[in-house]
Amino acid sequence: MKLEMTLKEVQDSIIDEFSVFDDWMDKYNILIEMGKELPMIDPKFKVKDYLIEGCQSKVWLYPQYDGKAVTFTADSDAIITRGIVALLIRVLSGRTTEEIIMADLYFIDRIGLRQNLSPTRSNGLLSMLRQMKLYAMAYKAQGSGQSQ
Amino acid sequence: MKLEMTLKEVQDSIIDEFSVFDDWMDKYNILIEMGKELPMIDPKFKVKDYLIEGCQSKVWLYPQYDGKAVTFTADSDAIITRGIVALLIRVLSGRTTEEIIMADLYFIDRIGLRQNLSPTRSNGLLSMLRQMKLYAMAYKAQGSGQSQ
Amino acid sequence: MIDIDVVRSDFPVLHKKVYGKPLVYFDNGATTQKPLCVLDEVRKVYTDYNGNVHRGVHAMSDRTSEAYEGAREKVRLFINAAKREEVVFTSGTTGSINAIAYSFGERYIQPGDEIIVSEMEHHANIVPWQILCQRKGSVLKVIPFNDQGDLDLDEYLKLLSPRTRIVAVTQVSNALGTIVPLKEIIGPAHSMGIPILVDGAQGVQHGFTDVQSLDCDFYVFSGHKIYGPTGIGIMYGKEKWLSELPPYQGGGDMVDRVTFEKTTYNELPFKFEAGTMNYAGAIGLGRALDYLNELGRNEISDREKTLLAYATERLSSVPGLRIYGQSASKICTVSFLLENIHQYDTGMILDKLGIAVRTGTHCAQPVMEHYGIDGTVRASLCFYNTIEEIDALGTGIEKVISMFS
Amino acid sequence: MIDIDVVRSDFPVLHKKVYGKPLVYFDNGATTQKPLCVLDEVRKVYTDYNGNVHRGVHAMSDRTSEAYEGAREKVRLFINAAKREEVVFTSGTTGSINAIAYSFGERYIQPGDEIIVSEMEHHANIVPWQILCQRKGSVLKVIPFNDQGDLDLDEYLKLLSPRTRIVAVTQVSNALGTIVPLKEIIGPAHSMGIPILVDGAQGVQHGFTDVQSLDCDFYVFSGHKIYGPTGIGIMYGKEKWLSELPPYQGGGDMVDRVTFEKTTYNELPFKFEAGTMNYAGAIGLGRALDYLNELGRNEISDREKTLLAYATERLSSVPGLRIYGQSASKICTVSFLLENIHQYDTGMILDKLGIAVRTGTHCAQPVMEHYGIDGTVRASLCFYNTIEEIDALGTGIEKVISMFS
Ligand SMILES: Cc1ncc(COP(=O)(O)O)c(C=O)c1O
Ligand SMILES: Cc1ncc(COP(=O)(O)O)c(C=O)c1O
Repeated sequence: MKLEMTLKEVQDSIIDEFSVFDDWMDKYNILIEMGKELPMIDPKFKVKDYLIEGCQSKVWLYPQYDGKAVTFTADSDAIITRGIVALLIRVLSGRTTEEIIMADLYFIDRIGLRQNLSPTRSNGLLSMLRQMKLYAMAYKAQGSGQSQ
Repeated sequence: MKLEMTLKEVQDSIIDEFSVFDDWMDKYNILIEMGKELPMIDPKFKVKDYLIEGCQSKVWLYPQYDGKAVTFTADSDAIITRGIVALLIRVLSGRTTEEIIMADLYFIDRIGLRQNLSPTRSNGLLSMLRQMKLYAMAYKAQGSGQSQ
Repeated sequence: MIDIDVVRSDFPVLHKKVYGKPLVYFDNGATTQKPLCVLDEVRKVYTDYNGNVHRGVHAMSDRTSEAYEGAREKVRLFINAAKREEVVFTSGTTGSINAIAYSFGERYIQPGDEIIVSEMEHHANIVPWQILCQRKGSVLKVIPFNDQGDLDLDEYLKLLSPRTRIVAVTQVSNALGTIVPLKEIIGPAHSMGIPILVDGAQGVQHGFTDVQSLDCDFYVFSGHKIYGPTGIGIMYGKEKWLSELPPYQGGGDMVDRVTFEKTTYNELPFKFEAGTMNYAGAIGLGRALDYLNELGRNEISDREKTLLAYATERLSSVPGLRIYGQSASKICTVSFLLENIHQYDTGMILDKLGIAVRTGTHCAQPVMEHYGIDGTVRASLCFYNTIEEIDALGTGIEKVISMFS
Repeated sequence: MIDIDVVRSDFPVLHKKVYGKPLVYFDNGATTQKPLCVLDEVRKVYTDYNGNVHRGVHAMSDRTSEAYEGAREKVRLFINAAKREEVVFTSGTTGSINAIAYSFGERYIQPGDEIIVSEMEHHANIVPWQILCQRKGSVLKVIPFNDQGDLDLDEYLKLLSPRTRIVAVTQVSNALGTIVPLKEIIGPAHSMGIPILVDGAQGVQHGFTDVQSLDCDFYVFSGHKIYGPTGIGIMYGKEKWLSELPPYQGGGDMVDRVTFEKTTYNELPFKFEAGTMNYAGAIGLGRALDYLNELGRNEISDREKTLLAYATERLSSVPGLRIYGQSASKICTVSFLLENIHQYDTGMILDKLGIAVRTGTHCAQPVMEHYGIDGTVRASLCFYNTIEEIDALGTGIEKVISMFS
């Protein structure tokens, strides 16, 4: 799978989309819209194995690897969280393990979601991001293991 | 033993003696003088049984009871403490158990030694006073025990 | 009567804006705001006389010790403890309960002994007892509550047994707001000689606690939830217990003599105050209690009752809103969920409207399990909140509903 | 170079008078004074954004959490810990050592096992181990020191045995001022696989502590002795230890899931931070560390060396004055006695001259026993003290001698 936009381009386009709103309520309205539109995860993956710990709301994240790129599907019981998940998927899904591992997600700060990144327990964003990177690392290790 | 002054009179005379000095150093100089003059306790009573706990300096206090009045002799390894002990003895020694138990030693506050009365561990004054009252209570209980 | 404008001017933080909106602070159950007099008092400790307590012969140490012991006396009076020896400063409710669970456990708990807590406890009054049970092989028994949010006292009586060593219950449920009928818990236990620990973290700030008339054996609370600073708490214990219990922590000032062969302990309350205490925090807490007395504890209680009644009425009028905790006897905390809207979504949007509520399990997961839910939205009010703020919450909730439907 | 007038203006309390005399504060070993920036920072927490850490989805909780975690990062950098997970906030040194003694003991200590401390420890680093020994049937071994005030390292090597489970030593003796050669303690223990706890209460504020280069396993200190508020302290532990140890206290936020059947714990460092932490204190401590960095840690250390040299020289010139603790490697603390004058008498008179020193055993009774004395007078200086203040102490001591002779 070849993505049309670079990591930078997709982040910049998200920043653009959010930048038209000064008001927090409007920003959350888009998040809610994004959350509603997130393609559902296959219900059979909504199980403990794919549940991410450390979120106030439940998040299930299911990764797939075709040897080149990692794709993610996900779901959450809270809609705003689904919106955040949708953003992360839009940015990271379909990228190479290398890209995911190295990704610097500056858009989070720029659209005003930084508060969700502090190392506290009620936040889900950091746990999700960490989990995505962990999957990428695992696939990469697998890959290099196979090639030995 | 009949004392010439009431508890009030002796306290007031101490307050008078201290009132001529505004300066703390002068007050402590009298305490030191009083400490030097304190009649020594019989060395055989300078033992653990008569040691008062909870003082930064060691204080030994020896009580005697003749059925009417309690007399105290005492010593300390620190001279200022001896001075304070001397004051307490001047006020309380030779009084009845009742007088000692009920004594309100307002002179302590008035001559500026109140800081020594806070319920902290480094203070000796409170422990000494408590111990004197405890002895008086014990003698009183003994007395009423005998008269039954 | 409380003059609300005057009172609110004592709390500068209440006038802040959040996301450009006036702050509505409804998370008082998590921590309360501090009046200026408390902040001034703490600052004064450090700018005027700070010296380590109990440790010097110098004037600054003396003055600090005096202020610290003065704070202890204020706490004693506030909860009407019989003696200052019974009032121990700790780091908070959690520190107090852990200390009691440890010390009581070391002294009295044998394998097979039973400890009773309730289903509506905060984790702070569950986990220390679980740790003790694990260490000593004792067993935890749980008083259930009904859907309205009241403890089942009949079940409680059945749990009491000759193996019961202590009952640890909350005064007020932080998740449901229920005020527990403590006398009905304490009486039956005492008639069997069983001591009671009361977790006052959510109770002490809302009304009158008289430990002597309650006759509880231990009572604990946190300074930061009663308008005082963080890092200070209280462990009240009857002298007969505290003098029996071994110390929880070792260190400076809690000892009488230390040699490598044998160490003897200091008298109460110092036996339980190892090391340098948070004396500035204690002095600040003392000032907070003064403040409450100055406002009037009756006045505070009356105002909070009015707020509860109004909040309950206003929120009940919102379609699809369910209140968790409907006991007849409650503090002014309202826990709720909106139909088909996750508590986190509700909280996030209210936050963006400037309204601070707490969402989640409120460190009371067994309460959530009872109802089969993941969490609630909790609005916990106190005397400095207003009717207008409750209206803002109502409007905010309606906005949430419109956004997610 | 430190501009002493500027520095002193940061500490308003230093300009106070005591009994009408200018204050000379030489009790920094007991607790240090706080710069205004620390007081301002703590006040700002409460006036600007206070919300309970980690517990809400609302802006105030977020901002407080951010400041709290920012303080953790400042501590991490100050002691050069490898990871933030290794930096745990506690109530103070005493709290930290008790936590480690308990948790380490539960996990690793069996009857007959040995724990090594030194003869110059503060009670905070003796009593928790004695309590552990009593609970677990283990044995306390003691590294002696010589009359100069240096640990006997040959004896130390003889104490190390296959039964040794941990060595707990101070970085600096609070009673003698000795700086302990930690590398010579840590090397031999590590070569036998034995972990080391370093009590940094008197060390961290006087120089550079790099826990990675020291390679100690645990490092603890108190905020109030390093220009921060009371009620906050640090427990550093290597991740490999902290992840193995069971939690010390149970409560909110240190758990992952709580049910009455089974409770699982949160990740590091939260596993060791039960309940509401003293977050305002932590944020204040962070600001204190900033302040020290702004002054320059080299500059502070240089100034303190100058003060020590001058104080030692000045006091040595007083006839009949004996200094206890004459190690070649010392912080700027001078413990002494005057011939035939009780330390309490000396301290009381110095106090009336406005000079705050500490008298007594300094919570280090074994040190006093070593010399066969009841206590000493201790002048503990720090960077904000001056040569003139040392002169005032010298003159004061001469006055004491004249009064008691
Ligand atoms: C070497 C040493 N360890 C531990 C402590 C105890 O510190 P805290 O009282 O702050 O817990 C002190 C403080 O006096 C100390 O000097
Ligand atoms: C009922 C109850 N108990 C205990 C606690 C714990 O208090 P702290 O976190 O101050 O130790 C709380 C605070 O949330 C509470 O509500």
